[in-house]
Amino acid sequence: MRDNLKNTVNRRQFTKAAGLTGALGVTGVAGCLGGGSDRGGDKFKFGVVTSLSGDLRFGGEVTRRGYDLWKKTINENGGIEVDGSSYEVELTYADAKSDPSTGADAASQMITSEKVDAVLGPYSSNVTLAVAPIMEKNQTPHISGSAESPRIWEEQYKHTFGTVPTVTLIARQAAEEILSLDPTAESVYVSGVNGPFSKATASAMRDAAENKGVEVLAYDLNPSDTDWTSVVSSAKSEDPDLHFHGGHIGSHVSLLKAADQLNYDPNGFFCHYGVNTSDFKDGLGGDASGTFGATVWLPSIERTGGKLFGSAADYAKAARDEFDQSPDYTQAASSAAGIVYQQALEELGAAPPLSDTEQSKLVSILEDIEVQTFYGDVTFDKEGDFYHNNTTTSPLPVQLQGDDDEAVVVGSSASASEANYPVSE
Amino acid sequence: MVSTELLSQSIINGLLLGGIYVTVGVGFALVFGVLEIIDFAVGEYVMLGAFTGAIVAPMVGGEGLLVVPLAFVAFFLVGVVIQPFIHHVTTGDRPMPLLMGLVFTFGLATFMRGSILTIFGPNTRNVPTNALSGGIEIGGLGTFPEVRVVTAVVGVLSLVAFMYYLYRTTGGTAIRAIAEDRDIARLMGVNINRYQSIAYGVYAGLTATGGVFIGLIYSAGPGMGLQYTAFAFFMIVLAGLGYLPGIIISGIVLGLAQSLTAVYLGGELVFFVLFGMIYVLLLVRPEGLLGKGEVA
Amino acid sequence: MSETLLQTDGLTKRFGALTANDEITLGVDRGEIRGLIGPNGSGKTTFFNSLTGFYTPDEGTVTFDGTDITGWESHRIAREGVGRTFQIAAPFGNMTVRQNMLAVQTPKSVDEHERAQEILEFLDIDHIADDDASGMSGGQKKLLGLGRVLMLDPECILLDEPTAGVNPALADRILEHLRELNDRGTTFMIIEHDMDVLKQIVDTVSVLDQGRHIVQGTFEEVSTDDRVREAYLGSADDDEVPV
Amino acid sequence: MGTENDLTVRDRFQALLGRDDAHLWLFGIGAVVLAVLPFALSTFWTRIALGALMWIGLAQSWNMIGGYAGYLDFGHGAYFGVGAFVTGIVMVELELPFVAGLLIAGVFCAVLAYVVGVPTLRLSGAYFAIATWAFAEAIKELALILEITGGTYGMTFPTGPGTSGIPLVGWPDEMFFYYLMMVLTLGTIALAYFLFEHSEFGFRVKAIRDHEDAAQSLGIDATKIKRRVYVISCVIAALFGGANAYYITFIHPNDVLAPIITDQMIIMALLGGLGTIGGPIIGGVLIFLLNRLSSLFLGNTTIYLPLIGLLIMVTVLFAPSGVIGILRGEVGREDVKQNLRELAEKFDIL
Repeated sequence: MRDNLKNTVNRRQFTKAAGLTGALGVTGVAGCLGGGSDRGGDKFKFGVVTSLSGDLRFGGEVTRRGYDLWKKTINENGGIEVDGSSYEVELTYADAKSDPSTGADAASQMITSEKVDAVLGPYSSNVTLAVAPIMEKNQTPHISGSAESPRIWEEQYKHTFGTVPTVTLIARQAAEEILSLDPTAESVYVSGVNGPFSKATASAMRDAAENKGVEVLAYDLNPSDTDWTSVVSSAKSEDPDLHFHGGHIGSHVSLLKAADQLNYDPNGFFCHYGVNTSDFKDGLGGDASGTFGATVWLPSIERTGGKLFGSAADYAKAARDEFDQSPDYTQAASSAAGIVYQQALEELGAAPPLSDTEQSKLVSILEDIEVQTFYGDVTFDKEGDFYHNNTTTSPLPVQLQGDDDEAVVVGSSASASEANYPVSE
Repeated sequence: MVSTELLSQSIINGLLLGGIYVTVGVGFALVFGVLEIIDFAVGEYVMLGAFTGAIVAPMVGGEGLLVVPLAFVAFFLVGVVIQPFIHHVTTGDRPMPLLMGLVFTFGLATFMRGSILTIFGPNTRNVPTNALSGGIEIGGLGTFPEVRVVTAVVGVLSLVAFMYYLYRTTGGTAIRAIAEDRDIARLMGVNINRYQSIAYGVYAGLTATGGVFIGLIYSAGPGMGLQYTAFAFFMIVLAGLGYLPGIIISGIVLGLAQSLTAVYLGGELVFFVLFGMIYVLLLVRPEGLLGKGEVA
Repeated sequence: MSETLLQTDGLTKRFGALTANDEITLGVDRGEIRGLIGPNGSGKTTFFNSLTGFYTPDEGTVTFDGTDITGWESHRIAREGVGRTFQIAAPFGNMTVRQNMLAVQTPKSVDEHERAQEILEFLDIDHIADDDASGMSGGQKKLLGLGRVLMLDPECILLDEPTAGVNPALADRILEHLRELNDRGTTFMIIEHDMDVLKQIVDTVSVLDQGRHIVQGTFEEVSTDDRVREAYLGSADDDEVPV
Repeated sequence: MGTENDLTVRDRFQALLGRDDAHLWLFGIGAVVLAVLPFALSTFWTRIALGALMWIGLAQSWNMIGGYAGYLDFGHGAYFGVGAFVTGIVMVELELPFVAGLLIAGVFCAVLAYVVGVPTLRLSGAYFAIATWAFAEAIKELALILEITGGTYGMTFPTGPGTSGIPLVGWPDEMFFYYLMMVLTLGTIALAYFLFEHSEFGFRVKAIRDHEDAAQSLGIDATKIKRRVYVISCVIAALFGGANAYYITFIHPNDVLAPIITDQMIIMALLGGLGTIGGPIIGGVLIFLLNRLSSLFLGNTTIYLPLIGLLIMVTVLFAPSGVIGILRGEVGREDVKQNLRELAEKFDIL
């Protein structure tokens, strides 16, 4: 709540609102003025297309925090250094409203009207799939700190990159680890929301179980706003050892509440995405403890690098200071997307604004980039099903534990904590 | 659990889900039947009620149930103030009053939803309760989630209270007179403005109360209202427009169809079956499931 | 020339327990003007509605010019040659008088613009042909209602209170038009409460009471008939007793 | 009263609107301006202009059934979505060019609208509104579970040279789509004008809307005419759906079949002015620009959402015949005062 109040209309927006009124009805005139093309050369300008309203506003909000924090921190550190001079970073936002059509217009606005140097990507695969072709056409670099849907990388867009490994990898690897916990699960019930990301998640969970030779009792997809008591009742009658669920935070909350109401109690729930967000914990109001999740990053994690933020813990502190909430991996990956640009621009060595050829060069640099950050090592695949997706950062299973439902790493990794398993209340 | 228990559990789930829809449908049926307002904001009253629960409950010891009377009173007052506006746009010499009311309340709904999103952000919020958690298991039948049972009971009770008010009290008689014929009611000395405002206030209060319970069952979020708006519409046409007790039947039908489809045909099909069913039912029985509604 | 044009046989229409039209058997001869009277609620408008396809009769038949038209859709009956007007003469909004006329589904062979102009001239409302129809006076609206029906070139017209609420001068004009049309061969059946009006124009009168057809005859015959007096006196509306 | 010189701008405007050939003049000038507009605009503003054109056309298509025929179609957006998916299926599965997809989508939706129209148009008022709404929701759910629509993964359209099937069009760009929308929209407006304002068919449609019984008694086959209006308006929505899908290149049931598509058409037609030619044009432009530009330019706040809500409420309160009513001078200071007085009277609740 606090961070939203902080975002009340500032002066710049106000000017834009005033300009907007003028633009109404006289598109032509506004078009000639170019609406915001008055950019100077003293800053790197990034366009941020993300969904602050509509169905996917949860995640949109998280990505915004990630991008904002990167901008704030880098500007406090003097900006991006190119050939001995420093250039501050400027972000300009457009709300894609979880709507591909609005997202596509926003992308075009960023490129032709705002004349940004590069774009930070939208939240949700539907919007990404509408934005990416525009990046292709305009040859503008585009990194998304949140795009986890495998569909995006299958399209092989040359100008689109993603810092979060696709969910096919995250959910599968975490699921396999959770299935290896002792006592080993013999059966699993897989449910999910019938949405592009969620369905990919649920099917990755199912694949993981089948790989491990665990019986999959059901693979049950539902509309996101369904009443989850039906799923819970079916699952309860199947009596699985574990329940896996692919969806967004809202559906996790509804599912777990329904499970609580119907006394459905498997050895553990594994939900992805978002158990490590305060949205999820607040939504369940203290009943989140014991839930398994997957992540590629945690505040407590050790990573090799520390560009801009010294460590994961430093980043988490900065995030808490700024937003009064613990960051999750989407936020971290969004900040990391900024750091990747930072590194790439330093390598490029060109002052803003970037020309078309410089933008193309930036894309080539991104293809080969290797950045060590608080978030982990970032590189992008150059071929295959995960083309331009960062598959380097390794996924981990987590569990919410302790009084304040802190997410801790569980499973087989060296730093893993003991899992509360089978989960006792 | 054996499969007969899954069946009985699914029926329980369906009936209780129907109970949730009843809490939303009751007030809506009243404003439609009596005030002839098709209120697009109905789901937003649910959302506002749930939000009130999420924000006020932590201040009153974390007990969402304590918010119920407050929500009723607060939204009763809100409704009383909003009604004259709706009344104004749906009367007079305006063309297509039905549509005017619809669009006005569409604007109202957008305003409510947008305000909450802007002020409180997109997060899902918990509406806490200590009194109602978990479910009561009844051997052989299944589990009755406490909070859902209470919600369904409240839904049915408010319907009964409504019926009592409408048919046994002076105020109710006045409201029914208005529904019959505004001009005659006015001639009879009924202050129609007052009673219409009261009726709308009661609707807003009741729907927000339903929202607190829905918040207890699920959670509160700024975008939650839309689906309840849709369900409220479907509830009243299946009930038969203007026929209040039909609300129970349509709640049961919608709840059971949803629950049984999810368990026996597949979760993906739930809304396809539900909306398809509503469409077909409307074509074959426009006068409602019981055939007691009025056909326009 | 006493050939029957419009004939109902045992026409019955029920609404739940109420029988609004009870086995009405009634024939209208070609070229006559028939009055249809009866106390309020005696089923006159229901009878019109059953005749013209707005209600599907529960029993009985309607025959027009030798064709059984029972249960036909109303627009087909209209095209067959039975026109009607409504008690409340509402022009179609957002349209001019002429456009109101052109909305009528005329037979394909007719030049509708020419015909509309002729009718408007005949009814003396051609000077407002291109004005907004909603701005007309009550009497003009009645004339427009009549004009629209004439677009169909019907053999038979059913009129529901053609002069109600119209100032006497204009009412006389309407009657004049009806007579003229009748002279040209149009058959009429008219629901009318104003007995003075009726007296001037009708050839014969049919009386309905409580859904039944009780008497038929000339105006004089009917107005002295005991059953008719009883029907009117028995009802609350004693002011409507024919004199 | 008054001589030529005393005329205010509004009077002149009204005089212009009142002229018989004014509409044709306006249409002609508008078409010319639109045709040269993209040469003055950047790519982004061309996109915005083509979006506005599309919504004008969509609002007008709803206005045909909703405004002229008086049937509150709450499921009109279903045809926008079905048109999008049929176009996509033809292009992806049958590998035919866009033009073929669009034509097949039009024909498919004509048949669908006819089949749906027969039983649904028997309902009226709120029943028709809710039935069509349920129908549209069912269609959306169906698209989410079908294999051929890509289900919940959605559908990506083929792009690049040769996919359009229109000679001389290489890689379809914003210019191409702008002119495509322009042709569709101007076509829709012209069709609406000749069909509803200048033909007996249109008079009959209005007659049915205003007094269905009277219309029937005048030989008008209301069922048939309503069905025709429904089919025409649905096919137009389908054509826009197909064109938009090819333009966006990625479609998903939750986007192209979203209820908000229908809601927007209704709001645009109503706020502009129902049952008029100009209304949906004005409403479409205003609402689209307000919506789209605010989300793009005020991108890090959602304050514009409640403001749009307020705007809708205020318009309904003070300008019930829509913006076109304001232009016609129906919302003077006196009217507003009168409105406020009447509103105040209704607060007599104690």
